[in-house]
Amino acid sequence: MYKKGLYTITSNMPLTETIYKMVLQGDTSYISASGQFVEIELPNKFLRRPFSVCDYDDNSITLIYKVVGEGTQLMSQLKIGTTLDLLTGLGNGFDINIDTKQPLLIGGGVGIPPLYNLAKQLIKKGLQTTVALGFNCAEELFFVKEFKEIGCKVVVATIDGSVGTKGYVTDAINQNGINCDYFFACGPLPMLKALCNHFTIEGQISMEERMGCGFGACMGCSIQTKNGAKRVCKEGTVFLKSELDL
Amino acid sequence: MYKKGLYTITSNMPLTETIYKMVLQGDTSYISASGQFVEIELPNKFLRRPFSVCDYDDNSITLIYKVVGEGTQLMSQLKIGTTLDLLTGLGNGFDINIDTKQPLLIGGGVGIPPLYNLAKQLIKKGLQTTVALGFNCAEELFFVKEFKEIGCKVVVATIDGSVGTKGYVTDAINQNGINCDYFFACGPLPMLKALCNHFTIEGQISMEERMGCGFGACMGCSIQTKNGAKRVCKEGTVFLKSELDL
Amino acid sequence: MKNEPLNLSVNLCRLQMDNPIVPASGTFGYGNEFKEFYDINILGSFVFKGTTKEPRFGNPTPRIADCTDGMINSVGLQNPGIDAVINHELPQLKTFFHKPVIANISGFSIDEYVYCCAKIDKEPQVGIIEVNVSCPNVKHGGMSFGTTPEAAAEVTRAVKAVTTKPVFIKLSPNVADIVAIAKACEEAGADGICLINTLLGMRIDINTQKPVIANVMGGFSGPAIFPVALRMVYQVSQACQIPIMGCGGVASARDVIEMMIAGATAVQVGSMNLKNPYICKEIIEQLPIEMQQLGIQSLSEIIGIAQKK
Amino acid sequence: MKNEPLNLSVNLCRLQMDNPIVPASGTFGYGNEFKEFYDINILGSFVFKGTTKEPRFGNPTPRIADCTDGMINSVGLQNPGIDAVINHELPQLKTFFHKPVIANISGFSIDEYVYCCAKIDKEPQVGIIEVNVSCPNVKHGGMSFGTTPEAAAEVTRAVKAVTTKPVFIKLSPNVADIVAIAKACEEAGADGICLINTLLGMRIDINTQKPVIANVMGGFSGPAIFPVALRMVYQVSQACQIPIMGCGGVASARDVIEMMIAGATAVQVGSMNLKNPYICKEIIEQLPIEMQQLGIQSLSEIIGIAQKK
Ligand SMILES: Cc1cc2nc3c(=O)[nH]c(=O)nc-3n(C[C@H](O)[C@H](O)[C@H](O)COP(=O)(O)OP(=O)(O)OC[C@H]3O[C@@H](n4cnc5c(N)ncnc54)[C@H](O)[C@@H]3O)c2cc1C
Ligand SMILES: Cc1cc2nc3c(=O)[nH]c(=O)nc-3n(C[C@H](O)[C@H](O)[C@H](O)COP(=O)(O)OP(=O)(O)OC[C@H]3O[C@@H](n4cnc5c(N)ncnc54)[C@H](O)[C@@H]3O)c2cc1C
Ligand SMILES: Cc1cc2nc3c(=O)[nH]c(=O)nc-3n(C[C@H](O)[C@H](O)[C@H](O)COP(=O)(O)O)c2cc1C
Ligand SMILES: Cc1cc2nc3c(=O)[nH]c(=O)nc-3n(C[C@H](O)[C@H](O)[C@H](O)COP(=O)(O)O)c2cc1C
Ligand code: FES
Ligand code: FES
Repeated sequence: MYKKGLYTITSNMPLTETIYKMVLQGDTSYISASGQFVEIELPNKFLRRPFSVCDYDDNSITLIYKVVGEGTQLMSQLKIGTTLDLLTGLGNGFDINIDTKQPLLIGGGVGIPPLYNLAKQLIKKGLQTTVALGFNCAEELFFVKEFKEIGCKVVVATIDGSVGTKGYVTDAINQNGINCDYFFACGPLPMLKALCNHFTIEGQISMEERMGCGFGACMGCSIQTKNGAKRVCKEGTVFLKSELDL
Repeated sequence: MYKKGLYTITSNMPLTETIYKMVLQGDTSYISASGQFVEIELPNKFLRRPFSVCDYDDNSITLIYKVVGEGTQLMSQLKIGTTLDLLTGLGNGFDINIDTKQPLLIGGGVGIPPLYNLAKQLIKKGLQTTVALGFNCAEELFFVKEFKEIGCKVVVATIDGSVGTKGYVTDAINQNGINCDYFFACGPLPMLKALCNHFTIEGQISMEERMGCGFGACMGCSIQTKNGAKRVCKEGTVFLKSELDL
Repeated sequence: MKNEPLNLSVNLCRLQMDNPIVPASGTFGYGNEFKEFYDINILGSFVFKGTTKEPRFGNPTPRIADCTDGMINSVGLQNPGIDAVINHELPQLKTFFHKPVIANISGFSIDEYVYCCAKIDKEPQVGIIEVNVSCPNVKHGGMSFGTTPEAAAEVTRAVKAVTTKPVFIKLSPNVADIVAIAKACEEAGADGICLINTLLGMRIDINTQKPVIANVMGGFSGPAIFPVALRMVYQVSQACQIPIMGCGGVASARDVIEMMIAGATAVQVGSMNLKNPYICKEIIEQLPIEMQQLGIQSLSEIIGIAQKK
Repeated sequence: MKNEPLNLSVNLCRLQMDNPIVPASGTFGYGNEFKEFYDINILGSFVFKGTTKEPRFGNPTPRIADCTDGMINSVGLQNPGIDAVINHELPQLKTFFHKPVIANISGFSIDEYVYCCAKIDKEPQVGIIEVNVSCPNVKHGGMSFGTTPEAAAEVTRAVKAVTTKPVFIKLSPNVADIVAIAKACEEAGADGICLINTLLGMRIDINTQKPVIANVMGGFSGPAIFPVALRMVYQVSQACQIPIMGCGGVASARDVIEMMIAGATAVQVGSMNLKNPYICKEIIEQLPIEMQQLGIQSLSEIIGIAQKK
């Protein structure tokens, strides 16, 4: 079920030069799973902008966003106390009722945020949870500490080698000899493709597409899967690796 | 000379059910005559909205406006402290360097506001100034007291006769046997036409037209005069009676 | 104002509607998504997603772009095909929507239009058939039929020959003379005209210096296009006798009233459903308030009243 | 990014301009009003108000209406006539504007276009002649010449025969196939194309139930029409070799860059001048900042670059 509501910004601050963290206060009762997303209405923008829920509790939502265009630029300038109109409860989210003992969470760039609440949930289930994070360089690192603090093992890859393994997140997984029996991933398409090639095990992959509505009405966000056309916003954003055709 | 600038609302309150008074703080140095107007940029409206300057001093502008559509509706809801973008110094304004001993100021409805500062100026010049105001009914009366307080003789006409003379403002002028040697007028077109027929003396008439720019660029507001096409916003808004062809 | 209750109902061909509000094709799916937001039985009706003979995935992604007060889509008629609509979507719809629905049919040939319209005509819940001759997204698709009076008339005649329900032809605004095309449809037997589909538009991503839409151009819709839609509704309503569904940029109850004064009997709301899923509900709730303020007793009184002034 | 200074200049036919920013015809008068706001010599150039053989008052008022992110005008080519422009406006302009200006010429017959263009061609300060075959406001006026390839070509040929300066033909967007018309102009000898004039639009006052504009319909312009203008610039720039002045809805330096990537050599700014008289100055100041961010060294590099991607 979806919910449209007003939310108040209680915090909005940079984590890196281009990546910001925003905390919003309001009704979170329609958020039913980690990995769901919200659609934010921004002043003077026609379409809402989609962002993954990084974390949430009874009355707050945490988002992490990168400034890439006019909308996110505008978001970065919003002051505490500003009210925003959000659709919440969008997307299926990650399914954690699966058979795994050693899950691996793999995130690249702004694909990392939705993994945070997921990691919390998995740790709460008592699972030994590893997180592999990919960045471009040391300056762009964020949330490494946060994942560690909730009890995850964290490995990092940077393209320029300035932190962790030099190269891609798959390189970090290899180099650190990570064992896992299931994976969850979100990030840029090339990373997701590499993962599909890398792993024989099953996993859940959160996809991105440019969206019109975010709740299944416009068919803007469709992708072809092995089971036919699927709307990323509705049948996804999370798909089984075995279902995808990347 | 024109000036675009930011102004802060210091007061915004109803005078009647549909008529509001707004005071704005900011640079007034480009306002050079009574009867000039400003163009206000409103959120989510493309074109600016024109309003006569009712009164002004070194750092404030008073406007009186009637709620007639979406723009003025929006204005009526603006809170103290809100910042608005204004063009000021628009229109030629009334010329008070004329030969008159007994000027008569005639205003109808929201044509009344620009006469207020004019009355102040004429009184300052020591002239015996009469003001004739036309309204629909008692409930719509405004600024009668204010004109009296600055030393004007005030006569009132209402269409329904609930205050003053029943009928038009010309009826009030007749009934009160007002003597005058020059007039200044602003109001609805039928009133202005009636005045042109009524008076043999010369006068200055402030005209209204739907405006695009307010500063002479778009030719949206032109009228035909005895001296050819004139832009209300630029060659006007104030024209000599003898020049007009109403 | 008399003390009678305000009357929002309108009669669209043989369809008596509680109010003129109709979500537009392609922005309301087959109704499923919106029933999660509100009870869609409050609507006058709704138009379901453009349907073709075969299932279609549509165009490559990205196929959505944002604009100043509008958007561009090049979805390209993604739909499960007419058989799946009849066998799967309509039976499901019946369970939560209890009014006649408007079927939107697209095609790549006269035969396809005929095939789909004949099939959908047999569905009891379909109250009106809307024939889209205007979608600009499909190569050799709708566009060609909607840009000349002859082609539009040909589709109309062919479809009318195989249907019993009222047929509305939905026209493209990307033409020099909308009146000529609408008149051709009327003469060919159309029961009504829907105006307008999307304008052809484009955006470029200044970072990548490439078109935002994979297909380069797409259909431009939303509040930005309202003055163009209103103009065409007014023009066609002056020239034709058949009823018009107005569509294009409608975002408020005031817009609905403006469209009706221009000549629309019903008013479709498209892109705004994507921005605000509650928009049609909000408009239906706001309409009586605006009517009261404007002294309108019955909405059907104001249809095309601008022509008479 | 290299450490060379950013280069904003563009070459439009034989006109070397400091930057591509050109206020559009009808929104900048003959320059007088704007010199009170800023030194207009910072502009690339500007296009003066559409000028006809005889003085014109234009259409009845009201002739302006407000829209969502745009406006409608039916000024109807008010102007003092070609002789007054030459004898009064241009001599005055010379005193405060020291660059070539672009002359906008309208007409009601081929003869009138020829007459005015031949006259204005002799004015030393006129750098380019822009022929408006698209104004939708004048009955039997520009519109007819801009809606068929044949008529547009005829005007072009006739004007080119009597002029020595570069001639741009300014086209109407209210057509099904802008490319055919642009190509016809190119083949007839046009030196460039200006895209676009206003869309035909309309608004109704829901209180009076009458059209807001006395003339019922008018030209719709402003940020709302940007995606349509951009699309046409892109289409024509793919099909033609001659340079394009992009126009329609431009409101920011980013819009200017987007228009240029689509294929415009210079970019006109129209309605936004009325809302914000400083807009062109602000855009010219913002351009280097955006170029820096986007890694653009020289604006002329990006003209039509979307075609190559
Ligand atoms: C399900 C989902 C979850 C997302 N979660 C996050 C997140 O947690 N953090 C984060 O930083 N970003 C996230 N994104 C990407 C984010 O939505 C875009 O970066 C943002 O919309 C860009 O807006 P803009 O106005 O700054 O850019 P512009 O380029 O000006 O946007 C123009 C249009 O493109 C759309 N758009 C642009 N990029 C994307 C994109 N990558 N995906 C979808 N639409 C896009 C916008 O919605 C808008 O309609 C997510 C995207 C999706 C689909
Ligand atoms: C020089 C001048 C001075 C004015 N002074 C005052 C004043 O002191 N107090 C006051 O209450 N009103 C005044 N008006 C009228 C005022 O500008 C309009 O009532 C107001 O713009 C309506 O805006 P809206 O959005 O509420 O109405 P809408 O009808 O929604 O406006 C739509 C469009 O029409 C224009 N418009 C509507 N009515 C008028 C009008 N009568 N004149 C010009 N444009 C109009 C608006 O600018 C806008 O572009 C003045 C008008 C002019 C031209
Ligand atoms: C995402 C999207 C998909 C659309 N799909 C269709 C369609 O399948 N068939 C059709 O006739 N019109 C389609 N349209 C056009 C709309 O029905 C409507 O005519 C147009 O968007 C203008 O209305 P608006 O401005 O209210 O959106 C679509 C529009 C959008 C935005
Ligand atoms: C008030 C007004 C008057 C105009 N007059 C003319 C004109 O005389 N000649 C002309 O070719 N275009 C004229 N135009 C069209 C503009 O030059 C421009 O092509 C159009 O407005 C689109 O650009 P914009 O969206 O930036 O305004 C006029 C536009 C407006 C708003
Ligand atoms: S974004 Fe509209 S269906 Fe997915
Ligand atoms: S309003 Fe533009 S010239 Fe007067």
